[in-house]
Formats: sequence, structure tokens, C-alpha cells
Amino acid sequence: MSTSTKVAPFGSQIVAETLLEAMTEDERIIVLGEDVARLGGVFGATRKLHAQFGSERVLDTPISETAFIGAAIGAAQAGLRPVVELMFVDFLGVCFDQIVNQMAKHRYMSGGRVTVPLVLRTAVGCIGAAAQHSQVLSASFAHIPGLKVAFPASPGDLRGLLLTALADPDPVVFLEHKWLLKTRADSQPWHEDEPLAVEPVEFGRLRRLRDGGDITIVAAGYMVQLAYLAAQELAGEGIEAGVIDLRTLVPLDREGLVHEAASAPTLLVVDDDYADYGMSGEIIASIAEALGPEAPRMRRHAVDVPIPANKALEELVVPSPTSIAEAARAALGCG
Amino acid sequence: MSTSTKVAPFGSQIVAETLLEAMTEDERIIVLGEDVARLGGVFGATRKLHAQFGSERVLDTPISETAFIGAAIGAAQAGLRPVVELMFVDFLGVCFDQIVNQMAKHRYMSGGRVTVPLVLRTAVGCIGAAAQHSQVLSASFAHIPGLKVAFPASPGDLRGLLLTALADPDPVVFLEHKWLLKTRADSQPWHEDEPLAVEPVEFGRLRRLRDGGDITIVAAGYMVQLAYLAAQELAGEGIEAGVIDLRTLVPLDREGLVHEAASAPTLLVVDDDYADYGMSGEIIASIAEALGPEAPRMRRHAVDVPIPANKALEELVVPSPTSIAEAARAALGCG
Amino acid sequence: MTFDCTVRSCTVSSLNPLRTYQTMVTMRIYEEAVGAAVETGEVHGEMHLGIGQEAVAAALAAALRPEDAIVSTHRPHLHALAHGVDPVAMLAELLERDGLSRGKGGHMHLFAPERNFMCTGIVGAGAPIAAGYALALRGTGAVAVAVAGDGAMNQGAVLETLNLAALWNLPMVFLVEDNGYGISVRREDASAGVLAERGGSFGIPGATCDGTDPQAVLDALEPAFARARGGEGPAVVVAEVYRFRGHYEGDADQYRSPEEKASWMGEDRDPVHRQRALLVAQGTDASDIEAAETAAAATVGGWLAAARALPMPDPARVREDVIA
Amino acid sequence: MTFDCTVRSCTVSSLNPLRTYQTMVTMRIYEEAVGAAVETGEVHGEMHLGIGQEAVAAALAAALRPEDAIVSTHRPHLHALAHGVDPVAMLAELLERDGLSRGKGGHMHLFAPERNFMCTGIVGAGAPIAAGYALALRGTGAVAVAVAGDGAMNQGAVLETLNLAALWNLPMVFLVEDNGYGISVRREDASAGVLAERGGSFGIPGATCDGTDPQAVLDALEPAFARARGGEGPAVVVAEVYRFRGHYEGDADQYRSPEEKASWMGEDRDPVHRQRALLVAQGTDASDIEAAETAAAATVGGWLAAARALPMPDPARVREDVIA
Ligand SMILES: Cc1ncc(C[n+]2csc(CCOP(=O)(O)OP(=O)(O)O)c2C)c(N)n1
Ligand SMILES: Cc1ncc(C[n+]2csc(CCOP(=O)(O)OP(=O)(O)O)c2C)c(N)n1
Ligand SMILES: [Mg+2]
Ligand SMILES: [Mg+2]
Repeated sequence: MSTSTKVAPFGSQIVAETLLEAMTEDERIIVLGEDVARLGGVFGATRKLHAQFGSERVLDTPISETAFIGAAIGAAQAGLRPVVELMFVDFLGVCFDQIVNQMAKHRYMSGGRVTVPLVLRTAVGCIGAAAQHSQVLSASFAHIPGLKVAFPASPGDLRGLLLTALADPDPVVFLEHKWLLKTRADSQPWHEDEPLAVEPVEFGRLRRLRDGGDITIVAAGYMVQLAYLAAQELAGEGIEAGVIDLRTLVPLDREGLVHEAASAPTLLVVDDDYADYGMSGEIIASIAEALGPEAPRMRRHAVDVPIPANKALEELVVPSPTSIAEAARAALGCG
Repeated sequence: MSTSTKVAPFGSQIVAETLLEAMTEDERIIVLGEDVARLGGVFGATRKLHAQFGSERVLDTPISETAFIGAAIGAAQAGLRPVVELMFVDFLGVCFDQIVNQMAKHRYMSGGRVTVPLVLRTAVGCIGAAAQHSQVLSASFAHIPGLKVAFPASPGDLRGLLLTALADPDPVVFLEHKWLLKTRADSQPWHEDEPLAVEPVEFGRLRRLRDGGDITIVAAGYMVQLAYLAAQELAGEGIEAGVIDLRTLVPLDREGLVHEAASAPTLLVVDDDYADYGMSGEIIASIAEALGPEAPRMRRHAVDVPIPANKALEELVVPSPTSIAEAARAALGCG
Repeated sequence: MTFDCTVRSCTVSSLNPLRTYQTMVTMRIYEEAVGAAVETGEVHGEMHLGIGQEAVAAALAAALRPEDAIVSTHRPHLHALAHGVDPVAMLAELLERDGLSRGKGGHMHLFAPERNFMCTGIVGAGAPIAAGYALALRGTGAVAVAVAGDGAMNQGAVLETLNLAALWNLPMVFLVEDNGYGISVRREDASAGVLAERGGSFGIPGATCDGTDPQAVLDALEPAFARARGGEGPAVVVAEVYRFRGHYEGDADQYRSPEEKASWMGEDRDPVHRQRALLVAQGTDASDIEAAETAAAATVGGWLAAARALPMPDPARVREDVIA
Repeated sequence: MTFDCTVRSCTVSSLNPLRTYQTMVTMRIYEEAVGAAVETGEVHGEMHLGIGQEAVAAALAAALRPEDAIVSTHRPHLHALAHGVDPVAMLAELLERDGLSRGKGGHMHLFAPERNFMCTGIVGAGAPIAAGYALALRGTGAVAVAVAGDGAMNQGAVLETLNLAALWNLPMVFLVEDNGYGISVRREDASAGVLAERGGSFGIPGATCDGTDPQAVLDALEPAFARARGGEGPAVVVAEVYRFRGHYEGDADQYRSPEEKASWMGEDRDPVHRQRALLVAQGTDASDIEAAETAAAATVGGWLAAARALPMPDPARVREDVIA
């Protein structure tokens, strides 16, 4: 953890300051979405931008996700670099066509003549608002060819991956976990450099955050932090758990994954997106395909029902350090 | 193949006749969607229904998928049994919220007090219309808890699974492969009884269509037919390939799958939906989790780019008997 | 296009001012109790209250019949009360107990099938569903109400449904609670044109009313309901209101000026206070007014106690009810 | 709400009838050639032709400037020709050769970034994208055109975009080709109200014109473009047309009566024949008319030969261009 006496910024501030910096450097960047201008975003991730850049570059939109995400596509094709906010990922359903059939496919369908350089920022994960405001839906994007999907796990990566997204020629879905936005930059359980100094982070390269000879936990986004906490808990019991942060779901670092899996006796995938037909299956299948009988024992721990409203029920459904540790023990046969 | 001299009906006719029969029996069934009434469906799968039941029960809708799929949900909750047609599955993006956040979640969010008994019929697969009219997107539904997903592979199952869907208390996404709709009922490469006599087919139970000691091919929908043809091709080379038809993706017959996999030395999953974060991963991961090092060697053969327009390119991308056989050989190390 | 009562020869009912007052006070206290439960931690999720918008719900209560359907929004409690949804089971659900939805739905996902009531947390998503109720109810004299905020009127789901409702002549009322904001975004920064005319291009009549006055709301609602019940198709009613709380409990709400808040929330415009002033002006006995207030408080107090007596949801059932 | 040329004091240009005729004949022959390529199997997918709708495209060609943007539909060829998209590269793409999109896009997915031209096969999905072009072009005098069919006017994407365009005062023209049908569904069975008034509730003016007469279409388009170029915001122009072919090549098209077809497709109303009749009535030399026809046929013949000379797409590149 940071030892600086200065209070560390919130994740949302890191996003906002990174955007501010990028907008200062690149006039083509515009920001649009619901409540991004006067309010500075419901999570504060666009704060100060409107004051700095005005209504030409920071636009509050009507509650018309199809219209304004489509507009971001058109503007991108016309030479701008829109950063468009889908307030909660749960709302993807009202604008999914623009995502699936337009932004994802224009490059391919034009034989590479058109690119759609935009960043679709969206808040994901459960902070207690039941089934329609707690989803992650990362696999719903990652399933569609043509979209890149970045999923930062820490304050530093919020900046590092965002910088890369802002320079990418393709549409990047940028998943901001609400807990990451709402907590301070020194709150992740491992040491990281001053997040606002972080350089661009390459897409498609996982990172190992913790070594462990007994089990390797693979996750993305905020679940990486919970996996890390679980690993610390397990260490107290003499179980050494490694922690892998995928960083981007697309491109997926299959090579790195297989490399990690090859040396892991057991592997656990943790996901706060739904289990079925999702990321956990993709990770395990990628490893099984590559390693066959040499693959470690593999298990998943993910969300398998809609998120319930009641807090105690929610905790039974959404992974926590405790539930991850438990899943790890079960995977090791000592649960 | 059928030996009857009568010309076998098209798949679309089977759907239409099954609907007609069910509507005659159950007054609560209504049919709505674009072009379903006067035209009888762009694939003919609702032919004669409007003539028989009139505009009160068979409704042409505006091109407003959100409005009319939402209306189907409301009508279902009010006691009707809507069968709603999404003309091509590719259009799911304009109405996905009604699917993901409404029909899929009402049962759970109401603690079981509300059910949404509707069938969402939609045409899937590639018959040559490029990236926005050739998708399958089965995993996009199957990923969301609360939806059942039926994916018939043959004319008999078009009827058998539809009958089950029509009696189900939950929303059922019913994926009708275009080739299945457009070809005759005696065209599947294995023998089946007169399709219009088929009884309801249970959800969540796979079927084995062909035994094979060398490799087992798992598929759903029309890909099952192509896998079967590939198996016949392979048999000529002395390779015995089994063929498994999943029938429903949700509920998924994991038990049956694991049972099949346990006796298969190699397993190949074939999918005309996108490979990444989809069905092929789910199948392999389910088996890997259950069998660990005892799992067979597993591979997937699925679509990995948007569907191109040109026919030759399309054939490089969409699985065919030839490409499946090739993938099987590769999986067996004799490719 | 607005509907004209003289033309339609519908007679608008007069609300009983005292009973209406009691209803409104009950609603106000109900919402305040829910707000307090956020403070106590009994509610841990997002909470959107309808305080300030009671007059609309009170009028709605008078316009609705039990067999009508209503699909509400993320700010649904008062509409549920208006339609006779079990207030204790709802309160229990809001307090994350074994309530209306066994603790699984929560405040944005209330379902009362016995009243054809539901709501959704997705802005605009309720309108198509209401159209489905209307389709099923068509010809029975029952009406389906789609509630929307001003912000929701820009969502494709609502706009498509206006067309569908007009086209199919559905017995629907689009009730728009125009509180001037969608979270922080002002109506004029989000909505072109006049909301009551949104149906105009589809041939749907609309009316705007003072949403702080229950009688004014009912005056606007009744012809709309009468049209729909009579098979004459849908109508739009926009009620101009103000939300007294932040968008959600905990919202810093700095996007609305103190002057603006004061102009709407003063005694002269607060719908509850206004209704009280009306009673006083009409010469209602102070004791009757006080009795109504006491009764309202007692009622909500009783509901709250009953709701709190209900158990927490059964953790063993958390994975039930996904599919049959 | 319609725009009034006298008020706006814009002067509508006169089309050169002979050149316009040649353009229209070129378009007709182009589409016929594409239709023929379906027969030969050079096109294996769905194919939607614009035959019968040439007058709209011819007028559009006159209204557009190279820097304008246009987002078209599943029936896009004529709009592309109107905007100066390379006709050979497009034809090659339609014939599944190494064309505009290297054979990957096909006829519903044409992209010509040098002209800010694109189209989409998803009904209504182009309107928001056109709004994005308009946003980027705002203040430059350039305009973004969103083309929609009558059926598309009921899609949320289009309706939301009407609001956005009005709200942000975008330089946009919504060009509606009203051919009376969305596949088999008649306009009156799909669309409530009057299409040209769809923008009315958002404050967007609209006009309806005879889409079989290029001058009539231009008379309607020019004030709309002038408004948009002048920073006065969007407009809707509805052109009433008829599609002469089935919805797609191969459509049995039994949902339209022979009488109806005859009433639209006869010499008196076929836009190409009408334009020819106009020339004859104006006393144009028969030899000039013939020369225009010959030139059109030669032009398309040349394009076709050039397109057919292009190679098939490179199979080795089929997996390229998904992401960078
Ligand atoms: C499709 C969708 N987009 C955005 C949101 C986030 N959101 C919740 S309430 C709200 C504002 C709604 O404004 P309005 O309709 O005026 O209702 P009010 O809150 O004022 O009652 C927004 C943007 C959502 N829930 N659903
Ligand atoms: C969102 C969506 N829904 C349905 C379709 C299928 N579809 C393709 S064209 C069409 C009819 C369009 O009618 P209209 O807009 O009038 O255009 P026209 O074909 O008459 O030129 C339909 C329903 C689609 N492509 N996209
Ligand atoms: Mg509001
Ligand atoms: Mg049309």
C-alpha cells in the first residue's frame, strides 16, 4: 500500500484525470453520455471535463443509448475519437445492435477501409442494486469478434489500460468495476506505483500478481483484488495461491495463460460475470485444448443466477474473498 | 431417409403446422412479429396461421422489435402464450434489453411469483447474407440466466422441441437454423420418423446420433447434420466418429456430456456461433472440470470472424462437412 | 393534440380532499420510512423515492380499477400503493426481507401479479410491457398504464411503443412524471419539443397538468382513461412535478440550484402542504386534518412493524426461481 | 410542420432534365445488371434493388456535396451512386469480388470513407451513425443524410435520433423512401400517423414529395439541405415511391396486388419513363434522348466489364481486418 501522506485519489478520479490529460493532448477526443457533463458522471469518472472543455467536447446526452452510441460510431468514422459512457453495463441491451453489428463489424465489413476508434466506458459489477444494476456481462462483449475488451483490476491499470484504449484504432469496451471507481488508489492489496504516473499498459498480456505453488487463480477486473485477498487468507493456512490478472479479455493472452497453467497443479477461474457460456469456460477450454491431459485440475467460481436484492443473498451469489478461498479449497480437495 | 412417395414438408412447414395445431388446442397462443401474418413469415414458418386465426391472434408488427417483444412479455404475464418471431437472430441487439433484463429475470426478480411463458422464435445461421444476417449468437442467450435455449437439429426436433417450448412456463429462445427451415423433412442424413408425428422432446437431454470409437463430435442445431455428414466421410477413411446433438443449450445436459466424453478418446465441438466466450468453451470446460486428466483430448471448430459476403470466403469461415472432417483429423493428429 | 372533456362528454370526478390528503400523507410517510431504512442500513442498494410526486399517485389511485395494469419505473412505490399493491409485502421487499419478491427483486423490481403491477429499473423498458398487458386486456374495459419519467421519453422503447399503441388502438395511458430532470440532466437538455406532444406524430392526444395538485392530475387522467376504456386508444398525460430528494438516496444533488428547490418545495407548492392548505381554505376542521395525519402515521407505522416482523429471505432458496 | 421556401428564401435549382434522365437510366441499368448477377450466381446472398426509386437518388445527387455524409440502408446502391461512390469498386463488391470492401462486406455493407458513405443491413441502425457524422461535421456547412425506408421509421434507433438531431441542432436530413411496404407489411399496418410529421413532436419540420419526379424530390430536399447547411437543424423529407422488384431478388411478392403494381409501374408513373416523357414533351431531340440512353448503357457496360476484371478476394486474408 502507498505510504504517501497525501490521500490517494479514487478510481473514478484516475479515470477523469487520465481523460483530462488525454483530451488536452488530443483535440479529437470528445466525451459523451448520460450525466457526464454537468454532473461529471454518476461515478464521477468525467468530473471537471465539462468545466475544462465545454459543451462542444463534453456532451450530456438524452437517455437514448442507441442514438448516442451510434453517434459516437459516426463521429469516430468522421475523424473524432469519442469516449462514450454507457452508465451501467446492464443497459447494453438497449444499444447492443450498435455494438454487435456496427462498431464491432465496420472494420471487417469494409475490408479494413474503415476503423472505429472509440472507447465505450461502462461501469460493471455489484455494489448492491439487484439484478438489473449489478451485472458484468464481459463475455457478452468478448463473444463478438471485432471488439477489444479491457478490464482493469487496479487503479494503475485504470489509467494504463485507458491510455492504451484511447490510442487504439479499434472500438475498445472499457469495463470499469464500480468498486474500483469508488475506492481509493491505494486500496488494492498489492503494491503499485503512483497510479497517475502509470504508462500505457499493453493489451493482450496477462500479469502474475502473486506466485503460488498449490493453485493458480485466474480473474479479471475487481475479482483480481478479491482473489488476491483470498490468496492471502489461504497463505495463512499454508496454501500457496498464485493470482493472474488477465487485463484484457480481447485480445486474450492465451499463450501466457497456457504458460501459467502448465506450471499450476490446480487452477481456479473467478468471475463476477455469469458462469455459463462465458469467460470461465473460455479460459478453461483454452487451457484444456492446449495442454490436454497435462492441464491442471480446473474449476470455476462465478455468478450463476441473477443478482438478488437482499444483501445476504447477494453475498451468496457474488464472489468474495471468503467464497473464493472456499472454492480454492474445494478445488484442492480440502474444502 | 424417408421412403414415402409423398414429398416431405419443408422445415418451415413443420414449424407452421406445429403452431397451427397448438393454436387450435390452446386459445392463449398468439403469434406476433414482422411479416408473420399476411406473408406467413419470411421463411414461411407461420404460413396459414393468419388465414386460420385472424388478426386477433396473428399479428404483423412494425419494425419495432423492442416494442413487440416487450409486448409479448406483458401479454404472457397477463395470461397469454405469445410466440414472437425475431426475424433474424442478428437483430437481437435492438431488443436485447427486453430479453436480458426483462423476460429472463422476471421470474427470479419476483421470487417466482411471475412467469413469462413465451417462445421467442428466431432464424439463425448462414445462408449467404454476410456479417449482419448470418449469425447464430446462441451463446449470447445461453449466457444469461433465466432463458431456456432450444436448438433443433432436425425436422423432427423442430416439432418436438417446439411442442415442449410451447408448454414451458419459462421464456424459451427457439433457434431455427435457416437451412433447417429451407430444406425438406427427409433431408437430414439419419433416419427419423415422420416429423409431423413427433412427440414433445424433453429439454436438457442430449442424444447420440452415431457411435464412434475414435472421436466424438458435439454440436447443436444444423451443425449436427454437418457433423453427421463429416462422420460419414471419416468412416470412409476408417475413422469412427460419434455425433452428439445437444438439443438444448439451456438446460445443458452436462451429465450426459460428461458421460459421453468419458468414453471418447477425442472430442470435437463444432459451432457456427462465434468460438470465443461461447458454446465451444462451455462444453469443453464442463468436461474438463468434471473429468480432469481423464478428459479426452478436446478441440473446437467454430466461427472466429464476422461472416464475409463472398461465397468462397464464407466457406472458409462457416463449418462444413469437409472442414469438420478436417478438424476431426487434426484433432486426431492425422490432419 | 389534447383531449377535450366537453367533446368526449366524460365527467371528471371530484376527489374527496380530505381522503386524498390522507392518502398523500400516507405516501409521504411511507417514502420517508423507506428513506430512513437506507440510513439504518436495512436497504443497502440504490433507492429512488417519490417524495414530492404524491399528487400524481393519489390521482392515479382514483383513476385505476383493480383489473387495470400498470408498469412503473425505478421510482415505483407510490404507483404500487396507488394500485393497491400490498403495502406491507412491498415494504418488506424494500427492506430486503421476505417480501413481495422474497427479497430477490428489491425496490426497482416489484411484482404484484394479482394487480397486474410491475416495475423495471431499465429506463423506458416498461412501456412495451405495458403495451402487452393492454393487448391482452383489450376489449375488457381495463387499461394498462405505462409510467415514464421525462427522461424516459427519449428512449426508443417508449417511442416505439407510442407507435404500437396508436397502431393497435391499445387501451393505454402513458403517464409521464415530468420532474424536470433525468438524474442531473435537465429536461430541456435532453428532450426536444413538448413532452405531451410526443404522441402527436402517432395520432395520440396528450395533455399536461399540474402534478402538484391531485385534482388537476385526475382532471387530465380521467379523459385519458375514459378514452382507453372506451376502445378509443391511447393517450399521453404529462404531470409536472418536482422530486424533493436527490435522484437516489445519497445523491449530493448539487445540479439543482437552491433557488429552484425552494421554488418547488416551499409550502405553497409542496403537494402535501398544498392539499392541506386546500382543506384549511375549505374550512375543514383542524381536528379532522389532524386525525387524517395521525391515521396516516399510524397506518405506515403498522405496516412498518408488520414488514419488520417478516423474516429475512431464506438463503437456501437463493438459487431457486431462475427457471422452472 | 413543413418548411416554406418563400420564408426561408432559398432558391430551388432546376435539374437539367436530359442529364437527370441519363443519371436515372444509368441507375436503372446498374440495378438491372446487379439483378442479372443474382441470376448468374455471381451474387449468392440476399439482394435488394432500388429499381423504381431512381428519382430520389437522382435528386439526392444534385443536393449532395462531396463532403457530405450519407448513411444508407439495405437498399443502398442508388444512394452510393448519387454520392459519387466508385461505381466499379461497388459493383465488384456486389459481385463478391475484391471490391469496395474486399468482398467481405457485400451489398448491404458498403463503405466509402472518402465520401463519408456507408450503409447497414440493420433497419434503422444508420440514423444514429449519421447523427455522429453530423456532429463531427457541424459548423462546416456539410450535411449528414440518414436514409430510411417507411418501415424503418418505427424503429427506436430512428426515433431516438430525431430527438437527438433536434436537440443538438445537427445538420441532418432524414430522407425517407416511402415505398409503402416494409417487406410485406403495408405502411398503414405498421406506422401510425403521417411519416413526414414524425419529426414534428421534436420540432423538426417535414415535407412529403412525389418520389417519382426528380424535380419534385429536389424541391423538397433543397430547403432541407439549406436549413441544415445554414445551422438551422434537421429536417425530414419523405419521398413517395414504389419498389418495382420484390423486397429481395427472389421474393415471390404476392403480397402486392397486380392492380397496385400496375398503377405504379406503368409508363405514366415509372420514374424513368416519366422523365423520358418530360423530355419528349419539352421537345428534346429524339436523338439526344437516344444518345443519353446509349451512353448510360455503355457506361454501365464499361463498369461491369471493369468490375468483372477485378480478381476474387484473397482467401488468405479472410481472417484479417477483424481488429488491428
Ligand atoms: C436504459 C437505461 N439508461 C440509463 C439508466 C440510468 N438511469 C436510471 S434513472 C435515470 C433517469 C431517469 O429520468 P426520468 O425518466 O426523468 O425519471 P426520474 O428519475 O426523474 O423519476 C437514468 C438515466 C437506466 N436505468 N436505464
Ligand atoms: C432491426 C431489423 N429488423 C428487421 C430487419 C429485416 N428487414 C430487412 S429490410 C426490412 C423492411 C424494411 O422496410 P423499409 O424500411 O420500408 O425499407 P424498404 O425495404 O421498403 O426499402 C426488414 C423488416 C432488419 N434488417 N433489421
Ligand atoms: Mg425525471
Ligand atoms: Mg419500405
